[in-house]
Amino acid sequence: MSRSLTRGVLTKDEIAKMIADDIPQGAFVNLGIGQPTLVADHLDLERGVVLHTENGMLGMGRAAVGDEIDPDLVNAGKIPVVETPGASYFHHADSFAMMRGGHLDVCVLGAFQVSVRGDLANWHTGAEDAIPAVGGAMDLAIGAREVLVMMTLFSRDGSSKLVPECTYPLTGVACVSRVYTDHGVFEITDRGVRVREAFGATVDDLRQRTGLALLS
Amino acid sequence: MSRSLTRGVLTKDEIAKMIADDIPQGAFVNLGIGQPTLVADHLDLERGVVLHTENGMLGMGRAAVGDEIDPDLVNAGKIPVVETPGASYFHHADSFAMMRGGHLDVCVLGAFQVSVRGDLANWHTGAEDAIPAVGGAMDLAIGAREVLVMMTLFSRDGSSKLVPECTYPLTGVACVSRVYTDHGVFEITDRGVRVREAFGATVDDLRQRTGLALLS
Amino acid sequence: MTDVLEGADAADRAVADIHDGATVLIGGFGTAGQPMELIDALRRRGATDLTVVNNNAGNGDTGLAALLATGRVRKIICSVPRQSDSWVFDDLYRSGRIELEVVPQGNLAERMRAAGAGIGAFFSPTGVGTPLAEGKEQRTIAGRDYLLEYPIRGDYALIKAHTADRMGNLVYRKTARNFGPVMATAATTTVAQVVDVVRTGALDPENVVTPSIYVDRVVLVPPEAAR
Amino acid sequence: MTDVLEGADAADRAVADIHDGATVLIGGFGTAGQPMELIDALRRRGATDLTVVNNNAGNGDTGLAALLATGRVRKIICSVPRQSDSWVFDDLYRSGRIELEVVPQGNLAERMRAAGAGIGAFFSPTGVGTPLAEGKEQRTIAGRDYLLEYPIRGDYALIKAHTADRMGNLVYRKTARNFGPVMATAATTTVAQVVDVVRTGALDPENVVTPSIYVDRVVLVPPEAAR
Repeated sequence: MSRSLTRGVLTKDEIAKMIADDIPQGAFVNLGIGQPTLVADHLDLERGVVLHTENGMLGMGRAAVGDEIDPDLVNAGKIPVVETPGASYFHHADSFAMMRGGHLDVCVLGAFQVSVRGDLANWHTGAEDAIPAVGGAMDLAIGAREVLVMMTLFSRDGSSKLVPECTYPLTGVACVSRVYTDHGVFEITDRGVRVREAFGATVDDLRQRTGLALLS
Repeated sequence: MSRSLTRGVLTKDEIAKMIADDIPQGAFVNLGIGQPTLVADHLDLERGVVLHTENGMLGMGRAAVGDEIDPDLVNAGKIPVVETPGASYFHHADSFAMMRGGHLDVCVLGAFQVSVRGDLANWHTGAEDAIPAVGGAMDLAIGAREVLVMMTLFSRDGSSKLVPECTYPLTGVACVSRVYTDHGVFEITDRGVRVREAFGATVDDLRQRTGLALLS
Repeated sequence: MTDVLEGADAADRAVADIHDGATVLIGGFGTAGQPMELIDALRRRGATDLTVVNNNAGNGDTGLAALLATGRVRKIICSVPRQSDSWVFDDLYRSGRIELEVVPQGNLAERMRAAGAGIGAFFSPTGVGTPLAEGKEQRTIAGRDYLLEYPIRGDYALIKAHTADRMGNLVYRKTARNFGPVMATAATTTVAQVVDVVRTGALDPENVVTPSIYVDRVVLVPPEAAR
Repeated sequence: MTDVLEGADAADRAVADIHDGATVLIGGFGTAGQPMELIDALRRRGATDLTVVNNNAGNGDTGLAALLATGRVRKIICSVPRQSDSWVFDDLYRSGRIELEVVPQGNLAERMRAAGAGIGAFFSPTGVGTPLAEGKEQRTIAGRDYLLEYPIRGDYALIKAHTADRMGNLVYRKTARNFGPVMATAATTTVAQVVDVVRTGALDPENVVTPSIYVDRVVLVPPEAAR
């Protein structure tokens, strides 16, 4: 239960690169707001991955710089982006129909907590005075064929964010299939959570630290 | 109960012209298949009436002739038509959303029967061996703000098509607001059917012949 | 990723995996937007026990009518089966060799839209108080009556667009657009025949009607090859 | 028929009949597609007891935030109220001076689409098992759980498009399209501010995004007049 185990072994960028490498050729992908947007920097566009943004676009490109910045062309985080060849624009109902209809292959979301059965909590801390903001998270959680989570394994107080049951309000039920963290990659399976990779720790270390009966 | 009363006083074209004259300036209008399409010939396009066709177009023009004929540009009756300035195309779900969402001001439909409370029967004779074909009739019946019917007042066997209760299977319930026939124009009101105009007959003649307590 | 198929056997290759028992959504309103070459290829494919969704039930002796004539369509879901030239269907129906589900045209379109949009069911204003309401759940919402309608999903959609780019983005032409964009969203596998394929980037992103995500296979049928 | 309003007071004239207690759908995702001049005109109009539907609850001190600051908005329906610069809303909310309905963004869009399309209610896959499911009717359909969602209608929609023709057909620009086309269908009266008005016939009918039937008033706000 050392401090070094709480501090991540992998950087955010290294996690993002790992996720990018796992995204299949030609996949249609939505990257949530915040950390998951880092995944875009590591995607090899030669592999034909197409990015969806909830505010009505397929074929979103990288962040815009200089003269490229156009206030009418932004991503879900309201950051100016560029358009790639073969892009298309559509309105919000069509954009969420695409998402909710199961047409996106992958989405990558941040999380406060993920439960061992894949429940996701990422929209609300549950604090009494918090103002809730849900955005498109619940739609993505139930809509994408595969929901990947990118997060630190431990919160600042040292508690595991991979939990037996989420204590934060849920975003979606049994929707997460894989969790990428600074300490390891976890597969949510019907039989339990399997450690696909561990970084700077043994599976036993991770079992002890998370308190979960992780499969190896 | 003379033969001359069964035969209409007004021609189809005269009925169509009467309907056209009643359509308000700038109205969005759908003309059903068959006789109602005649109304288009009498619409003064200067009055800004815009025609909708269920197969995905606003701003439909007249029937196409000669080189204008384009198999990709047809009306609901699959007749080639032309496009007017300010036209737009959209897909079938959007076209029927427009209809069902109450955005069309007027539609004009043919009918087998209309009841005194405005029930419409125009899709199925009820015959055992008939193959039913409903098309967009039920959507139009409930969707347009005002449903006008264009029909002969009497069927070939001499019976009134304006009836106390429809005996044919219904297309829509209490949806018709006005009925244009070769013998008169009838308003469906909360208090009953009012004769707005009678042609070549008195209101009493029409009462006797239809068997209805028509208001004058 | 969208496959772009060209050549004389492109349509046949595009439908080669359509299996017995499949539900196939077929675009078109009359002949406008009807994917004739894909329907012919499906007929040659020989899959049986099919359910076909189309606005009509075939006209004359070609296209969908020719497919029906093979007896390999178990059921048709449409809004206008009977027309002056629907003799193939009429004969099959009257002799009890095809099952028919008549659906108001707006429900037909909206039920496929629901399938594509992940909607479980919806309360539709159409058909209340008519024979087509039989067996359906009815509910009064805000003083108006509605019927509960369920999605229509396809295993395949066969549609006709005008131009595709190499990624599979589609634009249509005039009223030939009709059911194509909706069916493309409602099927597991969507095959679009087009008269032209252009390089990726040649279509204005503002004007794409069916985004590439909905298109699995594009079949080039140049105008000279079409009947 | 669409009115095309021009001149310095065009925005004010366009919102002059918005009444106390009205529900106003306001387009935009952040500032993209936000009809700033129409919102400012609505603020000047002074109607009270408003319900506003927008993806957000105002940013900084301008636009929607300035409208909220007047205290004339009774309730806001949105998906993302709190942001780093939503201090106006945050203060109103924490002091109990504004009612909030948080709606998942997909339900927000689909509920307005339903209003425009005549759908009475629909079973949505979003939010099942979450706190936002509370009080909602839940149903399992074909093995999946859904929540029943109802339409959101507006008395007015204030949206921003790019170009209108004289009939009121609209095209948008890039991701500024967002909620505009959906809100236009869901309101009794739709007001669109645009940067350009062209003659009827100048827009390609294939590329019109919002057909004129959904647009009641067009307000020309040339680029030099916009902030």
